[in-house]
Amino acid sequence: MAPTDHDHVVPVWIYVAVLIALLVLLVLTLVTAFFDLDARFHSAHLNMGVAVFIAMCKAFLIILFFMHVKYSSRVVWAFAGAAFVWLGILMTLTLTDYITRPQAPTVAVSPYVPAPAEAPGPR
Amino acid sequence: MAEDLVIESPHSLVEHQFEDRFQQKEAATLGMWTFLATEVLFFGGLFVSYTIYRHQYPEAFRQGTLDMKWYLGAINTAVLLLSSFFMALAVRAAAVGSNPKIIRYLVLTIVVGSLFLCIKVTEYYIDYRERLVPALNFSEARPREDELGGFTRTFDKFDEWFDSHVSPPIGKAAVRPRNEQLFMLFYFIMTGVHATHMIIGIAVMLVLIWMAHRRRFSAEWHNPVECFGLYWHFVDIVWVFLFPALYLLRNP
Amino acid sequence: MAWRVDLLFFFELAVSAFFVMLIAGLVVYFSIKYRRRSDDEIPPYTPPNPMIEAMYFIVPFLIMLVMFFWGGYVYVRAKQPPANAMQINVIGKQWMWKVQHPEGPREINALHIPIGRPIKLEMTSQDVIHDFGIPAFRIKQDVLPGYYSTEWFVATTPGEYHIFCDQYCGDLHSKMIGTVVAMEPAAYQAWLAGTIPNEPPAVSGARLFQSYGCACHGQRAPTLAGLYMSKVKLDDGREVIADDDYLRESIVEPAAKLVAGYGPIMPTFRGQLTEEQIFDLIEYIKSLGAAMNNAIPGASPAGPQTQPAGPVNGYRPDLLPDQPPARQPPDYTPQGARPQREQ
Amino acid sequence: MTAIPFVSVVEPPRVRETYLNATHTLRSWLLTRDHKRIGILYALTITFMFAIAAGGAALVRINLLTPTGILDEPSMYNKAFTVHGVLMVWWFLVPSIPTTFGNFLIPLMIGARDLAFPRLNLASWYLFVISAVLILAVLFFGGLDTGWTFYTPYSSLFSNTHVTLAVTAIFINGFSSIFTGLNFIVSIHKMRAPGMTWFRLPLFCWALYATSLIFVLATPVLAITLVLIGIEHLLRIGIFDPVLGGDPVLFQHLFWFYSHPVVYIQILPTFGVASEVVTCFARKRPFGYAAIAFSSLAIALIGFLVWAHHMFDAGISPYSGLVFSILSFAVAVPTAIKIFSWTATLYKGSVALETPMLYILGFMGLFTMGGLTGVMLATLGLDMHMHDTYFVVAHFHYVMVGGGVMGYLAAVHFWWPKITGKLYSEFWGKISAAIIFIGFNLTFFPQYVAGYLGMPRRYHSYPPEFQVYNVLSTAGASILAVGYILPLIYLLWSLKFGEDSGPNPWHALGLEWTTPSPPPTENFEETPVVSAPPYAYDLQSPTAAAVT
Repeated sequence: MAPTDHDHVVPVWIYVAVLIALLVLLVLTLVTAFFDLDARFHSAHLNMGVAVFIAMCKAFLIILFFMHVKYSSRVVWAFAGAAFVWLGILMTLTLTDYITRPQAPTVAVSPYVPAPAEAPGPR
Repeated sequence: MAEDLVIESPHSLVEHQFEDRFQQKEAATLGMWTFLATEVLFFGGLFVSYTIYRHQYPEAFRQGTLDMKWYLGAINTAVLLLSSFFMALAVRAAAVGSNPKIIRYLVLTIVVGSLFLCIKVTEYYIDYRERLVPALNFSEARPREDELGGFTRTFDKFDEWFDSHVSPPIGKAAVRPRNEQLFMLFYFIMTGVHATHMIIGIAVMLVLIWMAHRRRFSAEWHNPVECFGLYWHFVDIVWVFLFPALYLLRNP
Repeated sequence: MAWRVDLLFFFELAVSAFFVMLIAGLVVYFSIKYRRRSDDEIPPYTPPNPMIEAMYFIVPFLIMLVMFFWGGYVYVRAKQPPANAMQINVIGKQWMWKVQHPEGPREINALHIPIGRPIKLEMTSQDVIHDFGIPAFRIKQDVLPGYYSTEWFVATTPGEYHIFCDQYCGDLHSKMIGTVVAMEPAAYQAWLAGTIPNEPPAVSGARLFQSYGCACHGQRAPTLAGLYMSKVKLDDGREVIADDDYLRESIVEPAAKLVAGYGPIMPTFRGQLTEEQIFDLIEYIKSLGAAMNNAIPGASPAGPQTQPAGPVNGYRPDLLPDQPPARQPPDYTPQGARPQREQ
Repeated sequence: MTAIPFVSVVEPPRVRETYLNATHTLRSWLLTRDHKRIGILYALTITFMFAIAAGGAALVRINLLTPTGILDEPSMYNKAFTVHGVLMVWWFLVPSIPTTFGNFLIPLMIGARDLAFPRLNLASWYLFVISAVLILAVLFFGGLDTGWTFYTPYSSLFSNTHVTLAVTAIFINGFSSIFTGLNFIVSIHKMRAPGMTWFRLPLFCWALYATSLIFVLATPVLAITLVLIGIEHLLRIGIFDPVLGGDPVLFQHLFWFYSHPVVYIQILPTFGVASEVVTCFARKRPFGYAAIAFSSLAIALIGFLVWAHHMFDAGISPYSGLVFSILSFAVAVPTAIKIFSWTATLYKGSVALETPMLYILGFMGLFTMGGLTGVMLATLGLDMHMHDTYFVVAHFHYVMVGGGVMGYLAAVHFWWPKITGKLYSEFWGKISAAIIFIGFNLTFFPQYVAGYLGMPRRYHSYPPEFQVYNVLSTAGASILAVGYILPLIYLLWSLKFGEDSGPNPWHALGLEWTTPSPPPTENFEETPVVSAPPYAYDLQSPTAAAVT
C-alpha cells in the first residue's frame, strides 16, 4: 500500500451492504440446515459442506471489507491466508489418520472395575 | 533510551525505532495480523479435535447438536455480526479522526457484544437445567419436566413443537448417548474460549473509549483502534464457524 | 521379520556412515588445505555452480526414495498378520502384562510360544498407554486403552527374549518387563499340559454369557453364531465388519451401533466387565463360528459358517461350559506360513 | 585485532556511551526496552534454567550407572528425566538462540534502531520469567513425572503430580515465544535499513524468520492442547480419556503438530549461526545463498507436515504412516542442502579455526549424524524397532545438543566481542570446544548401540547387559559437564580481564560489525545504507579487511 496521508476511508454504504449480505447468508445457512440435503441428493456430507461453505463466504466478506484486507498490502494477504493454510495442514493430515484407520476406536472400560456382583461360576 | 519519542504532531506519536508513522502503522497492522494467525491456530486446535470426534461419533454429536437451541445461536450470530458492523464504523470514525464518533460506535459495539454474552449465559443456564454440563451435572437420562423449571421448559416446548414439524424426523434419542458428553465438553470449551476473547475485547474497548475521550486519536494516529478492530472482527469470524459446527448439523 | 529390519538397518547405516565420512573428511581436508596463511588473505570469488546445487537436491532425494519404499515394504509386511496365526490375548496394566492363551493358560509377564508358528497378539490396556516390544523380534506396538492393537511375529530359535514396555507408563515403567519363552512345539505342548488347569477363554466366556443372562441373542437380539468377521448391517444403513473392536463396543456400549431391525434393548456392560472378561466373551463369540469368507478372502465358500473355525482359533461350539477345559492344542497346519529364518 | 596501545596514551580515554553503560540502575534494566539489554536478560535467565535442567540430566546419568538404578525410588528418577526434558525443551532450547542472539542481533543486522515492538519484547521476557517461576514452583512442590511429552491418559488422569501447574507454565511460556516470533517477523518485514533487500539479508535473519514462523503458527496449537490437558486433569473429565470416548492418539497428533516443528525452532537458529560463522572464517560467500535461505523456509514449512512420524507405533493408520514417512524424508532434503552448502563454502576459502569455527565444524559433524539417524527413524520399517528406545534418545541429543547447544555456544563465542566488547581466551575456547566434542560423543554414541539392542527409554532400571553402554555414557556426561563449565569461567573472566575487542575482531562482514562494540543504545550513529551483496568478502581489498 502506497503511503498516503490518510487511510483508505471506505464509504459507509459498503459496510451496510456487507452487513446485509452477512445477514442474508445467515438466513440462507439456517434454511439449508433444515433441509436434508444429504438424503435429497444422495450425498454423504452435503449439509455440512454447504454450512461450511456459507461460513467461509461470511468469513471472506468480513476479512475483505470489515478487516480491510481488500485495501491492504500483499504481505497482509499472505499472513491472513497462511493461518488458514496451516489450519488446513493440521486438519487434513490429522484426518489422513482417522479416515484410513482400519479399526474404529471402541470404548474403554473403566480401569477401576469392581468384580461383578454375582461371580460367574467357580474359576 | 526509548523515552525519546519524536513528536510529529500533538496526536501522532512515532516511536523512536520507526522512521515515520507509515512504517509504524504498517508494522502495527502486520503485527496484529501475525497475532491473528496465531489465534486462528489456537482455535484451530479445538476445531480439529471437534471434527475428529464428530467423525468418530457422528450420532452422539448429532444428538448433542439437537440439544442446542439453534434459534438462540442464530440470534447471537446476527447480534455479533451487528457488533462487527459497529466496530467497522468505529474504525472508520478513527480513520477520519473523529474522537466522538469513535466513542459512539465503540459504545454501541460494547452494548451489542454484551447482549451476545447475555444470550450466551442464558444458553448456559438452560444447559445447566437440562443436565448437560460435564463434570457438573451431565446425565444421560433427560431430566423430568418438573425438574426443568418454567423458563427452560418454555424452550423445550418450543423445541418439541418445532422438531415435530421438520421432515424427515430428526430422531432425538430418549436417552442421551454417552459420548454426547464429549460434544458438550467441546461446546463449553469452544464457546467459553470465544466468550473469554469477547470479555477481553470489551475490556480493551473501555480503554479505547477512555483514550478517545482524552482525544488521543487522530486521522494520522489511530493504530490501537484499527488493530483492535481486526481483533474484534476475528472473534466474530470464529463465531461464524462455531455456529454451524455446534448448532446446525442436525440431519441424520 | 528380524532379518528384514536388520538388512534395512545396515543398508541405512552404510549410507549414513558414507555421508558422515564424506562430510567429516571434506571438512577436515578443506580446513587443512585451505587454512588461512595470513591475516590479510582474501580468497577469490567462486561462482555458484547450479549443477552441483542440483546434485545436492537430487542425490539425497533419490536415496531417500529407496529408503522410503524399502522401509514401507517392511512396515506393511509387519502390520499384516497371516490368517493362520495363533492369537494370544495380552492386557497391559500398570505395571504388568497379563497374557491369555487360547488353550486356557494365563501368564503374567511371560509369554510361552512355540517356534515356527506365526503368533498374533491382540492387545489392549486397562489404564494408560503401554507398548509391547520384543527387541529380539524387532517389533513394538503401543497398547492403548479402548483399542485393540495387534502385532505378530514368528520365533525361529528357542530361547528367552526380553519383553519391554516401551511407552512410559508411570512409576514402575521399568519393572513392566517380561520374558518371551520360545520353545520347540513339542516342548510347548508339554508346557501347556503342565500348566495349572485353566479354562480356555472361550469357555469362560460361555460361562459369563450364561450368568449374565444373554439369552435374548438369537431371539429378540441378533444371533451370534457365525457373527464373527461377518458383515453387519446397522440401523443407520452403514455396514461394519464384526471384528474384535465391534464386538467389544457392542458389549460395552450396545447402543452405539445397533443392528438393523433390532431395538436398543441390551443394557450396557460398561463398568461391569473387566478387560479379561470382555476378551473371554469375544473368544466365546468367535468359537460360535467365524464368517470365514471375510477372515480369509477367497478361502471358503460365502456365507457365515457355523462349523468349527478350526485353524483360526481352534475353538468348537461343542466345548460347552460344563465340559472340562480342553487340553488338546488346536490342529495346526502351517498353510501359507513359509519357513523363515529369524533372528 | 588488538587495540594499539599508544593511541590511548595520546588521546585521553573518552568513555563512549554504550548500551551497557548508558544507565546503571537495576530499574533501568528491568524496565528496559532496548533489545540488546532484553537479550542479556534472556541470556541470564536461560543459563540459570539450563543449569537446573542439567542437574536433572546428572541425576539421570548417575542413576543409570547400575542396572538396578542408584536412586531408590523410580518415581524420583521419573521426575528427574521429566525436569530435564521439560526445562531443556521449553526453558532452554526453544528460547536459546532466538531470545538472546535473535533479540540482540536482528535489529543490528537489518540496520534498525530496535525491534518493531520493544514493549512487547519486554513483556515477553516477563512472561518467560513468570513461566520459569511457575515451573520452578512445580519442582519445589514435588515435581512432575509425566515426561516432557505429557502423553494422555497418564498425564491427565493417572499422574498425581502437578500437571495443571506445569501446563500453565508452558502455556505462558508459549505466549512468550509467540510474542518473540511476532516481533521478529514484523521487524524483518518492516524495519530493514535502506538497501537491505531480502536477498541481502544475513542468513541468520532468514533462519530466525523461518523460526519465527514456527513460533507463531505452531505454539498456539500446543497452547490449546495444554489447556485441554489442564482441564482434564483438573476436572477429571475425559477429553483424551478413552473411558469417555476420548482418543489419546488425538492428543499425540495435536502435541506433535507443535512438538515436531519445535525441534526446528531449536535447530534453525543454529543453521543461521553456522552460515554466519562459516562464511566469516572461510572469508567466502556462502555456496548457494538462495539455496540456504530457501531451505530454511522449506524446513519450516515441511517441518509442519511430518509430525506423525513420532506415532508410527502409536496405533495410527498404516496408510497415514506411509504419508508421514515420505514427508519426513522430504524434510531431510533441505537439511542436506544446508550441510553440503557449508562444506562447499570451505572449498578454496581461507579457513581459520578460531573457537566459533571449531564449534560449528563440530556441529556439522554431530548434526550430520543426528540427522541421518533421524532418517533411519523416519523409515517405517526401522521405527517399529527403534521407537522409544535409546536410539531415539541418542538421535534427539545429537540433533539438539550436538546441533542446538553447539550452535548456541558457537554464537556465544562469535558475538561475545560484539556484546561485551571483550576478547576471551582463544586457548581455553579451543580446549573447551574439544572437550565438549569428545565428551558429547562419549555420552551419546553408546546410546545408539544400546538403543538398537533394545534398551527402552525412561527406564529406571534395566537388564544388566546394557550396563556397559550406560557407564560409558555417564563417563562421557561428566566430561561434557566440564566442557560446559569451562566457558562459563573464561567468559566471565574476560569481562573483567579480557582485552578490548574493537568493533570487528574477526574481520567479519555484516552491519552488526560496522558499529562499535558494545554497540551504542541506538545501535548506529545514523541509519546505515546497504549497497553490497551479503558476505562479499571477495569485494574487499585485503587492507580494508585488516582494519580493525
